[in-house]
Amino acid sequence: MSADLTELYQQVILDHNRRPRNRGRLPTANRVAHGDNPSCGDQCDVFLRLDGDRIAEISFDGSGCAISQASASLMTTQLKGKTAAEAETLYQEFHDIVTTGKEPAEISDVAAFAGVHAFPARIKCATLGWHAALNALKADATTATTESHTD
Amino acid sequence: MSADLTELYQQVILDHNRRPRNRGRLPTANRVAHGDNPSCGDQCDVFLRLDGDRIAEISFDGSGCAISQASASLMTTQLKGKTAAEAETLYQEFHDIVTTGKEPAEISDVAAFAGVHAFPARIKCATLGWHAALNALKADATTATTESHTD
Amino acid sequence: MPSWKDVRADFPILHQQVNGRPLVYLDNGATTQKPRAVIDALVRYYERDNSNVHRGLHTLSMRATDAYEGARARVAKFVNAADPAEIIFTRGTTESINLVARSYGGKLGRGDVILCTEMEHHSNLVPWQQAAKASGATLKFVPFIGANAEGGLDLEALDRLLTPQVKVFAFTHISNTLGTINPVAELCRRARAVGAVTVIDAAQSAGHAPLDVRLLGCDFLAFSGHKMCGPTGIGVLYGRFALLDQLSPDETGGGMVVSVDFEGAKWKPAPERFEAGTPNVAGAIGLGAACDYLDSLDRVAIRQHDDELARVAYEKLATLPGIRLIGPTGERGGLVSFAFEGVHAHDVVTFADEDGVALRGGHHCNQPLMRKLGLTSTTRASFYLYNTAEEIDLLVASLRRTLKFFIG
Amino acid sequence: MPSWKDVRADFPILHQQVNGRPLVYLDNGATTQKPRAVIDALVRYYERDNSNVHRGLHTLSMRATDAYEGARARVAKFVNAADPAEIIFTRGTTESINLVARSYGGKLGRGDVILCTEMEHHSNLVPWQQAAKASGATLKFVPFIGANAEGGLDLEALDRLLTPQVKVFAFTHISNTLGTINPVAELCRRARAVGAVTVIDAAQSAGHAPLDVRLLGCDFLAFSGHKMCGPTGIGVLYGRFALLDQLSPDETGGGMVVSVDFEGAKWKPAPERFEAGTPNVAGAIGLGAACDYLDSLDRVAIRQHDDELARVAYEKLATLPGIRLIGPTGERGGLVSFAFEGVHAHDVVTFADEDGVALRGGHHCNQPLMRKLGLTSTTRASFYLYNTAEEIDLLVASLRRTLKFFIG
Ligand SMILES: Cc1ncc(COP(=O)(O)O)c(C=O)c1O
Ligand SMILES: Cc1ncc(COP(=O)(O)O)c(C=O)c1O
Repeated sequence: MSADLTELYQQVILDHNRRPRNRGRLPTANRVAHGDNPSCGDQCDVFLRLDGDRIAEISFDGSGCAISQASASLMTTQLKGKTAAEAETLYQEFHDIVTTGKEPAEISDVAAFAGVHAFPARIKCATLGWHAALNALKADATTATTESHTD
Repeated sequence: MSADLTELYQQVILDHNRRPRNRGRLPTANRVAHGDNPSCGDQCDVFLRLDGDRIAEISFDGSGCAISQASASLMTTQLKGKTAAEAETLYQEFHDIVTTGKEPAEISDVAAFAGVHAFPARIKCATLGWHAALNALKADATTATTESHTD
Repeated sequence: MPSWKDVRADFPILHQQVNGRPLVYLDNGATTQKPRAVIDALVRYYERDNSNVHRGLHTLSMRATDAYEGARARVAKFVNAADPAEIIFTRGTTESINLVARSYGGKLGRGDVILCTEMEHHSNLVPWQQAAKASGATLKFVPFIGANAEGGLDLEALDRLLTPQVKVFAFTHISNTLGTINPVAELCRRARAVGAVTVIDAAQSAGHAPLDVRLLGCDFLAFSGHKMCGPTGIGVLYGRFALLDQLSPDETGGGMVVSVDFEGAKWKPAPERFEAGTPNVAGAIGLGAACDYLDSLDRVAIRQHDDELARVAYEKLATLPGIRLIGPTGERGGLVSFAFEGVHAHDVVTFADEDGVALRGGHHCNQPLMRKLGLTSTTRASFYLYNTAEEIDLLVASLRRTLKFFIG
Repeated sequence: MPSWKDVRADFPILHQQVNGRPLVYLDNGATTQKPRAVIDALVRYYERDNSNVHRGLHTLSMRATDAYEGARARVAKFVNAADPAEIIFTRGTTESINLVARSYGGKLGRGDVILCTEMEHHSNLVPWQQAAKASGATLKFVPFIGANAEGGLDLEALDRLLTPQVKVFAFTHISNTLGTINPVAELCRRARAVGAVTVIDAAQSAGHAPLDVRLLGCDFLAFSGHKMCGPTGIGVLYGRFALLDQLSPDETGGGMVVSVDFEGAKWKPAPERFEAGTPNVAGAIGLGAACDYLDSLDRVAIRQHDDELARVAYEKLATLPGIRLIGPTGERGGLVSFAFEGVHAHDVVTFADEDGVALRGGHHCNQPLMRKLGLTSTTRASFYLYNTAEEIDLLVASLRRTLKFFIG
């Protein structure tokens, strides 16, 4: 049934989980959104300082499994400095990786998430932080739940 | 499963069904009650003229299967002239007959209903008119449903 | 075209004697029998995959969730819904209608009108009476035409009744007492023109004919698994997503909330919002198997088969002395209701049972309709894919015997 | 004393491999597995007796009705109810509680108090939030004692909270997250003293211990078939008859009315008044078979077995580094919840699954409780009659592996 767990818990993921980047509440944030994964209780707040259309600063806070924490951490490193449109594109790429397992053309840390596709129940974990970030960009302070999005 | 139907549809029952006694609305009634058998839609109104504690006149009206119509018809012939207490006793006897199949000690037309006990689904039919009559005696104009009584 | 004789072999229950005679099951309007494939799906689930759904991350729970959500997708396909999220699993038609009547009914108020028809089953009538009482809305009824309701719904009256005040129009697809097939697409079209939300009671049609919610253009549609070869305790409410999304939940509790604190809760979107607590997982999976089974036979063929049996039955029954046949004289769903002068339905059913023939007698949860027809009960023979023309002959022979006994 | 090894042979699902390892099913708090006897009862019903109930007069319908009402009587005996009419069949605990919260909730008003506890499952919390909102009543909570809720309910606080304004006191028998066994008879006694109606959530106790509603002295009691070896989609609301008899129906439709006209309807008495539409007939019969099965093993023995496993598990788990064990340190129901410093429940469950061990991780529909404990999720191992001491060793070994992977 399940593939080998080392496929899922790759070194990059374990590293981000142990030492999350950009973790905490951003004092200068002018956008914030909250994400919930109701099936397991994972939560993720994403804080942005938008400078015009560009993400000048970003952080996340919350609690959840290794996959969701690592994904949120990596997401912050990916989105910093990007425009809303660029963020949307990056999310699409990430979504493709975790749902199909196809690794991206360019070498990138997000490739570590390709193993998720073999564990469909964990796709929601991997996308929780991204959903919250996109919602924050839309200045939409409503909760992002992974259940109301089609992953 | 079912006993022979001629046990159920005895001659006395067919006769009462074809030529019901005391059928119609009693114009002089001072008591009336309505009975329903919700499982099959049978209905029975019983009209009484009580003279003190005694049933001076009685009639029934309604629609239903041969068992319920014959039973109501026979019931009117049994209760006419009886006191409320006597009526209650007669009902108990009748109830014993239809639930156990034991024929009464004295020769009586009600013995024809002994076959009902082999058709438990029809016990409600056989007692519908009786329930309405007892409710009418209690000056209780509420509907008698066979479902709210333990048959 | 399926071989209807082979179909009988799929249903274990049919191969038994009742009162010493081969069972002739003609009570399909009440509930249908289950093919081996549906029974096996239940057994397989309990023997291999049983687990709670949604909240689990272990293998069995993922399998159970996939099977349950797979059943939802299967049912969505069965009625051609645009999205599996439009399929809510309930206990049956009655609960489905209660759900709409309460959730959508909560949006109604004084001055609003709920429109039903005079031929509704109690389950598509009493919930609307309750909704009207709770909201102050008025309940009105589209009448039917003819002393035996042979003329169907009065569509001219409908036009007068369908005012902009009408917020809900709830009607049956096929009448369980009359056999009338209502022009549901047309009814939806007219309702839409005044902005009324439509609720179709498809209890008698879901297992008997192709059903396409987008072709019908309805907003809600309700049906029961047990009337279409599925298990008991499972049914469906289809709801157009844009509408569902606006509705408050009906029952509340585990599984339908995003977050809860001591003060209050936030709801998940549809369909979860409407499925509080552990659902009937095995029931949903069995219903999915029933959809597969019916589609493997082809629902167009099933409709032809059932309707043809009803036509033959209608013709043969019409030759019986003192019979009154109810409902349409021409096209009808797979059932026939009738009443005899001088012999009560209850007695007819008892005699038929002695001959192994299972019929239903009574008001069929249609008391107001019965009263308008001047009846308190009818006898009903209702057909399904495993019934045969020979069984109709057995029915007619049994009825002749009954008439002979009571009338001579 | 049953031979617990033989008991495993009764459950077909247990004899399979998951991820190449023998299945160790420790998610019984979510749902239990089904013995052959229950599966067979379903098959037998569909193969021999299936028919609609109550409204039928033919042989199959009488058989189905007898079997359905027989199941009601069986369940009445299972909880020692005075009368089968006190047993209402529902989909499960959640629906049972919704039914009381709406029907009894309809009698509440401003100034009234609904009392719950801080350890309630969402299904015994959100329906009361809704009832409070609808009626204007106030919802209050009995707190628990201790940073890990190890002290159980605060009975002194209860005495202060149980004022004559309290109209309903709803509480769980066994907490599905903590394993706490509440002193329910005592809670009922105190509630009765102020005239409050009691509602017991017996979801986690019904299949695990003897249950006697008259000994407990409760007014309502709710449980689910699927958590006690029974089928999915069936549950029970027990209600004291004198109270049930005063309640308005919840859902309406066919089968629960005495008479209906276009204007309104008259209700049947309990239990029919609360069972609108075709019920889950097979489900009820399967639940009756589950009662037979559990009583054949003896519920006192089951309780000892489950609680002993939980005791052993608690002791062995306590030796793991960085573990935080939740709930009572002494007597507890057959489950243990725990959290690790630095490893999330989600990851624990995924690793355990690779070892064939089925656990649950999350908030267990207990978010407010979790929040008070300062947690967002725990891992839960919950035991039942087919679990063994060896399985606990497999659990502990799996957890050690997980800790090694994440913590080193
Ligand atoms: C037309 C119609 N509507 C509603 C129902 C109610 O269905 P259920 O009892 O499965 O809820 C029935 C079946 O009895 C029916 O025939
Ligand atoms: C304590 C408790 N109450 C209520 C429920 C809800 O039961 P169900 O989902 O069967 O309705 C559960 C089970 O999840 C439970 O553990």
